[in-house]
Amino acid sequence: MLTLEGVQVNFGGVQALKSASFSVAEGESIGLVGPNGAGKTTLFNVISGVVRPTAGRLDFRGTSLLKLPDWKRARLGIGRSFQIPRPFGHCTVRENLLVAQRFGAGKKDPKRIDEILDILNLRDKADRDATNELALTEHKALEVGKALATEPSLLLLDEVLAGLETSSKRAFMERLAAVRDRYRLAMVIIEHDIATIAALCPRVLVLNFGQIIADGSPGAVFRDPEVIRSYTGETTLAEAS
Amino acid sequence: AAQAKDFLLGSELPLTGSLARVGQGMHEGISVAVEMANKSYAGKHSFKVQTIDDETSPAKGVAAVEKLAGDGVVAITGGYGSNIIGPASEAAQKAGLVYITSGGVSPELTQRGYPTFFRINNTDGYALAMIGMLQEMGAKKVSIVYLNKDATSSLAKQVNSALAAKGVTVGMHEFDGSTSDFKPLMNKVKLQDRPDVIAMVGYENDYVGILRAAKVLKPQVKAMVGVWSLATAQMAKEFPDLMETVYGTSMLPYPVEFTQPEAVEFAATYKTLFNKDPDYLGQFGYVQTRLLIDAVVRADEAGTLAKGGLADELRKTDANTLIGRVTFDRNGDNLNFTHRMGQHQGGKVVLVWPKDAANGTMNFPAVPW
Amino acid sequence: MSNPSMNRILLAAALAAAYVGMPLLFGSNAYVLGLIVAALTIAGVAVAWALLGNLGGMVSFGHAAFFGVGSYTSAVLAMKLGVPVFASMLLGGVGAAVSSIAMLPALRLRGPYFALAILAYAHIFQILATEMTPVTGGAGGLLSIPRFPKILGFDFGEKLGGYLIVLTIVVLAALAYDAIRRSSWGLALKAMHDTEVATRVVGVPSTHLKAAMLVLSAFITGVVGAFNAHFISFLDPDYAFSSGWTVLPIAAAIFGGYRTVWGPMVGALAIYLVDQLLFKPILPHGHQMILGVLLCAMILFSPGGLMPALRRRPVKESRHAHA
Amino acid sequence: MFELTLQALFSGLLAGGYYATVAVGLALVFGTMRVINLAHGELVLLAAYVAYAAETTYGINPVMAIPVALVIVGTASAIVYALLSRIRQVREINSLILTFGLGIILTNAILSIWKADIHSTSDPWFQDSLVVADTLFAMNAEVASFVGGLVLMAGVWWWLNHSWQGRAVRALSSNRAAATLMGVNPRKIEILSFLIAALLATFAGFAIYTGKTVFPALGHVLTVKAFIITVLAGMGSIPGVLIGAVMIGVIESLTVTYLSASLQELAGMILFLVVLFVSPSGLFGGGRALAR
Amino acid sequence: MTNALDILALRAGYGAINVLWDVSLSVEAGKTTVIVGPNGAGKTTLLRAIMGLVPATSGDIRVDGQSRKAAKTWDRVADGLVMIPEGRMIFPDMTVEDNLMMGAFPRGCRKDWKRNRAMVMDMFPRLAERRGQIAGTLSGGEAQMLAIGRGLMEQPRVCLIDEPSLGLAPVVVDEIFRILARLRAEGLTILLVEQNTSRALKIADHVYLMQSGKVVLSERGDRVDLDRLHALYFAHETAA
Ligand SMILES: Nc1ncnc2c1ncn2[C@@H]1O[C@H](COP(=O)(O)OP(=O)(O)OP(=O)(O)O)[C@@H](O)[C@H]1O
Ligand SMILES: Nc1ncnc2c1ncn2[C@@H]1O[C@H](COP(=O)(O)OP(=O)(O)OP(=O)(O)O)[C@@H](O)[C@H]1O
Ligand SMILES: [Mg+2]
Ligand SMILES: [Mg+2]
Repeated sequence: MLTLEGVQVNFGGVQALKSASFSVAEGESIGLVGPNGAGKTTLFNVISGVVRPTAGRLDFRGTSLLKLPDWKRARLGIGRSFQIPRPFGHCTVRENLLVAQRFGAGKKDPKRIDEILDILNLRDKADRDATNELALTEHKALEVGKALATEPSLLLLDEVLAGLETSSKRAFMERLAAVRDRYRLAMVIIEHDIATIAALCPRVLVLNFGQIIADGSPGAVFRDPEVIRSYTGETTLAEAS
Repeated sequence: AAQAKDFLLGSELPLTGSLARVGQGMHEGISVAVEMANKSYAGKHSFKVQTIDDETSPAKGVAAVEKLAGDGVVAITGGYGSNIIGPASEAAQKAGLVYITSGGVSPELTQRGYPTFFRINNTDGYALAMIGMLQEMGAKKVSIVYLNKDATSSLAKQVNSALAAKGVTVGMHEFDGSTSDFKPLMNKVKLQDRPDVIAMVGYENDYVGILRAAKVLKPQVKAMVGVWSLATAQMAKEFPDLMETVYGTSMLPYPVEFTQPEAVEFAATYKTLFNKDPDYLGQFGYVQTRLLIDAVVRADEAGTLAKGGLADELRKTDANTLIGRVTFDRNGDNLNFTHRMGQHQGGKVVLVWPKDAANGTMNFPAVPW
Repeated sequence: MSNPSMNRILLAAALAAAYVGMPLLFGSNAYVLGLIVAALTIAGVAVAWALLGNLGGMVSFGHAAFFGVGSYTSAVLAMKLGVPVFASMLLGGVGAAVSSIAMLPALRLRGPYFALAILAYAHIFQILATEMTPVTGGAGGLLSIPRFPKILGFDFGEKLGGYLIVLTIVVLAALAYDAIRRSSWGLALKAMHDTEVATRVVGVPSTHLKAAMLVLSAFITGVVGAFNAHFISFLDPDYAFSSGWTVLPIAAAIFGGYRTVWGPMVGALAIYLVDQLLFKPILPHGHQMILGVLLCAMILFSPGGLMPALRRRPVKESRHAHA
Repeated sequence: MFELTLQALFSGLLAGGYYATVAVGLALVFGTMRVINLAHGELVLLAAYVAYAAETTYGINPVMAIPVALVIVGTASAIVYALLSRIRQVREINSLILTFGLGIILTNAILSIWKADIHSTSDPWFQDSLVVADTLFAMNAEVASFVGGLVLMAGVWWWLNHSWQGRAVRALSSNRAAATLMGVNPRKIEILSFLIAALLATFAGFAIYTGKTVFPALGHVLTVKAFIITVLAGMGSIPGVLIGAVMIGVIESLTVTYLSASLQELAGMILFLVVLFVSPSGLFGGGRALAR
Repeated sequence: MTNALDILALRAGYGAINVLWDVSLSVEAGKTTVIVGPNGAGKTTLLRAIMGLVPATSGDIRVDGQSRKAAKTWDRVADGLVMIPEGRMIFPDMTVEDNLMMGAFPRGCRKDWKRNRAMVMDMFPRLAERRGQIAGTLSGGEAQMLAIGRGLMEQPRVCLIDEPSLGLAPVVVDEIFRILARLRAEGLTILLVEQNTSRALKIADHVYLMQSGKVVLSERGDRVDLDRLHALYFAHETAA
């Protein structure tokens, strides 16, 4: 459904993405990992149209995204979360979701909002001011909520599980998987906790210095010496999970 | 049928905002007129003036007139700036009140032909004085530096065409109110026009800017000539060495030396009230108000005041005043208004044009540097 | 705030008072009526400004631009082409809206950058109006602009007629403001304030929304400007584009509470009338100083403006205080 | 022609320096508190009038009057800060009205104390001409304030970029809570920058009183000019202020020379817009508030 | 053995919302104290309250036995309290270098900022590469490194660290815990909030478990065992 070819991004001197090429199939879940500053978030920014690539091709369901503005891409069904949460100014949690739904890709079914609030257990916080009355993890949950509310077919999640403590992380994962399967979402998820990745995604991409250095099943990828050297270090999949 | 009455005059003026200075100047003249009228009609009548600040805003000018009308004033004296006088005098016309002014010289005002509108001065008067002066100097090349406001630009254009008709080569240089550094402009005049006289049409701070620029660049000219608010006591005091030998319109010399007794009393009263010498604003304010008061008394004696006879009485006016002879035409304009020119000489303002009004000889050619 | 039905009743009462009570009270007093009209003129611009500032999140320092363009467009159409005054007034609004299209590039700018870009436009338009003498009459401006006509014997050219016209303009503007605010557009606009990108990636065409707000705000301001031109029947560049048409409405809007629908209107009436009717007679010269003090006091003691102060401020606000 | 151009550039440079001195105080305060002090122009004007009062009533030379003015303007500025710091909600907007109100108060105070007449120094030295290679002309006053202004601005720039407090000022405007976590006492730093702004305003007042003319309505004009230049610079950037101001000054004087003096403001405004559309956060904005 | 920090029956929250309900705990000088607990338990709020970023409504905060409940944040910093905040409160529009310099702002730290900066730079080579970059454009992990580095520039006496491993690649996380271990060995007093329980416990002298605004478990580091801890977590999960 999504294909990137030789995508490249430069910020002045810094080359955030050298040449990233890969594709996502309908309904596929991919884990995207890599050292800090490897270019993962930038990759999301390119796909969602926040950043224009300096070179490369970018197709979604056969149409090129490059000319489309970010908001049109959202309406095509690309939903994303921000690593550093960006709640809507002085709106309540519910209003955040409402905006996302009204302008998003989907058929705007009001029940879905409450559904999402439950999934992310934000029910009791639904009427809080989202900008400055939430804990960090709640902000991250809301990020997922906004992405889901647009009723996307491709979901891009950037470190939304970071900071969750082990048990609720597991719970959250399960709910996420459930949503994914219910709506048959394709999903690319950035996460530094390799156990989570392994549990959620049959396929893992490793990004380093703006290039994909490994692509395959978690088991294979996390045994790759290059990946271990540059990324996982001492933590092995076995002990992490 | 005239027993003792006290009359309430109305006055609508900019006492704050960008025109505050001139507004306050005219207001001083008005107060002097009332003061003197109360003396001369003592026992018979007394006069009071109710002043409302229009804050240099047309809308508030209109509001002021309506308020005054509501408070039952017999007529309105004052007004500054054609763009405020316009709507304000229209409101007066609606309310059937006489509106007399000297603060707006634009011709449109009188062209409206309102029966209640009177004005003792006009652009022509200023233009005539400036042109006459330049003629007498025998200027062959003149550069006119003028502000792009209504009054200033129309005056400048009038002077321009008149001079051009007389075969004088004229360079026109328009500037806008935000100009604070006149050197580039003056340099153009100096290097390109090379005039023998520079004529300035603007307001105090423009003059100061222009003269300072000239003083720095020292163009080869024989004289610096301006119009209103230049040949004044105020300027002579504030900028003595900058003003030396500069010309400007002025009705009275400074320090005032008088021939008519009225003028003497005027100056004295002015001194007692405001402890300074009268300037042109004061004079015009005084004259317009005095004419009004006299007309009011005449109308009252004729018993036509209540019946709106004031306008007719005023139109009958034919007086020799501080600013020369005043009569009003059908539109309320004073056609025999001609200004006089004064020159700053050693901290004084000497009247040098026209001959019959002159109280000194002009120092020509001469410049402040 | 509490219950909507209550509010609706209040609104109806207020409107009745405005349309019937006022004329009965002051119909004969040209002075007071004139002041009220002037206040409402400012109110109109204030509403337009608040609409752009509160909904669009764009603080403009140049609404004089729209006011001026509106008034000149209408005046020129009526004088030179003899367009009926009511029609030309609306066209004045259209003119302002069109001129705002020239400002669309400014939508890329944020905060003060936007505010001053609009101010720059205002200056530019003013200078153009001064220089384009054949059309605008240059610095001399336009005198005796046609007034509003008599309709069925009622003379809209008179004070009372003017009052009814401007009142209607302002009320309609406020209602439009309210309608948009309640719509999902309003919600999206509110969401945009802090993080525009975040709203774009959920499908909000933020630039389009902002553009729409700018054009609407310009239209309203233009109509008000046009009204003023025909009411006072005179124009010149300094007056039509005077910074007063920007500054007073902003002060009024914030004073009244620019985050509320009726705040700007209440604010305009309050500061203008209190200043002119109360302070001016007491202190003919220093009264503006009192106005200044009043503004400062309001900001310090009821930052939300007059409206929130009138109706007890909702709890939420006070919590923001710490944020 | 060539002579004209040279003088135009020279005048433009000096005018730019003058604009910059007026603007830099505003820029500093914005950089510190993200607050636009609409009373800045009035503070400048106040300083000018103090210099006037000192000269006319006590015959003190304007230069000597600077310290006196500094005390008065400093106090005024401190009061402005004291009030501003009491604003909790939506500072950006509310501070506008507060400072606007203070501006009105100041203007009217000045009007009622000193009346509406125009004033300027009577000390001849300031008006005497300074001629370079008999092609470049200027008033002593202009050159003096240009040099003085330059020195002041350089000082402020250094202070912001290389002193601990300067860095704290920037940190504060960048993330207030984080700054307190670094041991920064916001009030101390903010009041400091307001006092420095007062110093700059005082000097600007001196420049105006000696090189131009002062009258009560001027304050508002100054504020607008300062504001425009601050924005053109990119909020808070000191070199930006200088460069932006000079750009405006030069474009204005060139317009006067080759087109018409009535179009100079138009030219300035168009330049302003062009710059903003090319770089939406001003010359040196780019997030980098205050820094270089 | 005195305590560097004593929290007594502390209540704090955000305006109408109260978060901490009579929290009491103490941090022994020179030791590493770890606070674990489910999300929303109030850990961050507690640290904020200790720094004075969140007002304490009741209870007391004592530094070396003296009550500092009323003290302003910057005065507490002067006491040697340093917080490395969660969610990277960096100075977004200053350069990486200036961010670090700000760390050295407290009077005591200014003189040897050069040495400290060098230390931080070789702790996180990535920051050295990026010293000229505007911090706001750093990647999530880089920003986190910057926050930690900046905190260390403050030469803390008592160091409050909120989820340092958040958003960092495993290799870097290893590095972080190595650093923490070293600091602990050097005798720095640390109050650590961390979700990576297993790892945090390895360096803990004392452990507190917080749940919905209360301390529900307090134990010496070597005594706690993970399973019991997680059991308690789940108790919370089901309760909620
Ligand atoms: N606007 C910018 N200017 C300069 N450099 C930038 C900019 N934006 C990102 N970078 C650099 O590009 C690199 C990639 O950033 P990115 O956010 O994609 O990393 P990441 O893979 O998401 O890392 P992390 O896992 O820490 O979030 C980083 O080194 C960052 O410093
Ligand atoms: N600024 C705020 N205003 C109101 N409530 C807040 C605010 N910040 C946090 N809260 C609430 O306080 C509670 C505790 O928040 P806190 O951030 O202390 O939790 P935490 O233990 O740090 O959780 P996490 O593991 O997600 O960091 C949460 O329920 C949250 O909703
Ligand atoms: Mg990232
Ligand atoms: Mg936390």
